[in-house]
Amino acid sequence: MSMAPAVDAGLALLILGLGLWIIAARSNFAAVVGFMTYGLMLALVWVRLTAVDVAMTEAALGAGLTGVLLLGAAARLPAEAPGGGPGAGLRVLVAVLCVGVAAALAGVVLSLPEPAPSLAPLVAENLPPTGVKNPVTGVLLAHRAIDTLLETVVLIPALIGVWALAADRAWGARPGALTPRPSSSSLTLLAQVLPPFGILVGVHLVWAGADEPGGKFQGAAVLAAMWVLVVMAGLADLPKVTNRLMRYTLVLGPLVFVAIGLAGIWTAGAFLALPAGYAKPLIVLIEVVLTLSVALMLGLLLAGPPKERA
Amino acid sequence: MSGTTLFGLCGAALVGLGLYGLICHPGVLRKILAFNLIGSGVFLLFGVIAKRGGGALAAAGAGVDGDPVPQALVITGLVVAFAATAIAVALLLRLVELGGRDTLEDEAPRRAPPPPGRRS
Amino acid sequence: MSLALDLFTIMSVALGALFFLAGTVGLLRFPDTLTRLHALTKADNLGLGLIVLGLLPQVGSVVAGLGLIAVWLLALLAGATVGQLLAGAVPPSESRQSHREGSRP
Amino acid sequence: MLRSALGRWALLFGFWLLLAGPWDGASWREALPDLAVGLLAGSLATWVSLRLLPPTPERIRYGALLRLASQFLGKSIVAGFDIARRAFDPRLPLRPGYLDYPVRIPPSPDRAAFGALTSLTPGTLAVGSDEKDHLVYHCLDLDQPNAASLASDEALLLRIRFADSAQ
Repeated sequence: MSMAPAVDAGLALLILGLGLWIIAARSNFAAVVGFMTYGLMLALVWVRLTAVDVAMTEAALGAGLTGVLLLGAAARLPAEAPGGGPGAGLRVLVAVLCVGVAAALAGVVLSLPEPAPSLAPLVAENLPPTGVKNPVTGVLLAHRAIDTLLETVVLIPALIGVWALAADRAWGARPGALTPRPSSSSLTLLAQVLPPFGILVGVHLVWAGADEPGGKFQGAAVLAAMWVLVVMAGLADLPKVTNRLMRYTLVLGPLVFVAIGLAGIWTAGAFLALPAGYAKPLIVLIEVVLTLSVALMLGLLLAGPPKERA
Repeated sequence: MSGTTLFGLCGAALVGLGLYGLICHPGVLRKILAFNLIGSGVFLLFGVIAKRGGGALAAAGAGVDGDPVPQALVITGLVVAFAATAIAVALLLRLVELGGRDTLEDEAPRRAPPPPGRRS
Repeated sequence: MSLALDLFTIMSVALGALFFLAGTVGLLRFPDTLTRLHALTKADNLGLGLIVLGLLPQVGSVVAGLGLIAVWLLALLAGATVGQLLAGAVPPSESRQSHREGSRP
Repeated sequence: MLRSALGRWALLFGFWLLLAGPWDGASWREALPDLAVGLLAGSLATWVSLRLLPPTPERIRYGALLRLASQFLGKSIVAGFDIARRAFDPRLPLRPGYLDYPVRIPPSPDRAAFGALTSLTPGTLAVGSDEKDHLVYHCLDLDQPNAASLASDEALLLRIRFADSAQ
């Protein structure tokens, strides 16, 4: 393990360098590519911080899907970053302010209390009744279920917000940001061969997420990525935004979650409480339906507002 | 200095860096990127607190890697950050579609009609 | 026996790392996007293959070994197709112009 | 159709076993839910695979497939050494340029697979296709017999499938 400090220092330097690159790069495209690399390196940092669940989410969502989203935006904007902005004097002032903020945060990091306060023993104590072995999944679905519910619900207003930006005459059409690429045989091949394996990986992440690192967000991100790949290769069309089946699937996950949560008032004495003995199957049920809804939401967020096709 | 503290300092620096970019960059896409940088710096601070909490427990023999509560919060945060970025990008693209501008500068439409490549 | 296997692992992984280095050197030294893509797709593919080969004797079970091979095959698929996608995205006018001059003897 | 569906299902279920296993020390009762989910997920993945890449009626010569695989393995090793030699050589011996290859395989997943395979063999990288439906390759060294190498790979690939006379 004597290599570990060198690896940590190297990673930290790499992250800071990439952060500088993202801020300083001339072209939007270069900055976005830097951001995707940054996300992958950050995933390695999460592994070093023994947060494998977070590492997977960072790689799939932070680097992967966000990267695709931003690349698509960069392709629709002028290549060069626009000039202007505050003058030199103001920039120096802002820089001083930002260094101050960073220094204050660094001071906080250096003066964190010893021994570190932690909720981990509480979680470890209360995990067995849930029947789940991965503490992060246990926290997400049993102990802090209200957060998880609200965050899946927050994806729906985000999607409504994106759709609301459609031009009036485009309403009811298919989402337009993922225009299929002009037919390229290598992309088609990838979109024909990879998705079955991607589906298995996604299902495995959700299924194994109860006991090992993984979970619905990571699985849903992989499933959404496969869907986007198939759409970009032109092998399938996105549903119209008025499609009923798609809309029902979008709200199915949150609805089931809320229903089980409400049932908890009678069966376990509190909203979102899970009745003793049934916690594990209910958590698995919630994870499965939420995965479907979240995968659909993530894919549709990437697909952008509806647009008329020429 | 332990690797955990190092990553904590790294997170603090990223917040500062992102804040600078958010204020000083005229381009909206770059502001979105800078905002994501601030977010990841904050997440990293959460990660450091989670790791420290786990470290104290591992010393006590509890056999937990890290404090799962901050880790779960970071996963929640990553999903919300993605949703926010998606909305911001959609707003930006609509702005460009309507006005031809990709900055938040004063009303003077410097880039409309946009001569590609020329910087004002 | 186990010493021989360990030696095999060290040799194979080191050789694999050498090919990753070669790919990176190519990325830095080769003159344009397309030649750099050659360097990345081919050298990294062999490098990853050698590292997987070297790790095979170290994994406890057949399933884990097959898993490593599956990782290599998926990386192969990704490398071969994404390399072509990037190559297709290089503006043909620009790159062909520079090459037509370079390719004349 | 049924044959390839079963074959793909077996392959995908095997991939699931790689992901989910090994169940060291677990009784079959504990592994059972894993297997059940695997059967379902494998069936779903097979259905998607059949939708995306419909099977062709031709049969496959496994001998030719094996020969192509071994030739490809050898060539990809040569490709790695080739890159290493050129990258480390101080004189940087490159003579890059384009090659139009009149491909005989009709546009199909097979042709895409040909493009992918030949992108990993020494000195060639498929870039796209031109107006005359030739494949355009970018070559690292035009002095190498690139076209001959492509033709030999193509001949092997064309030998893999044959129409089943019994059908």
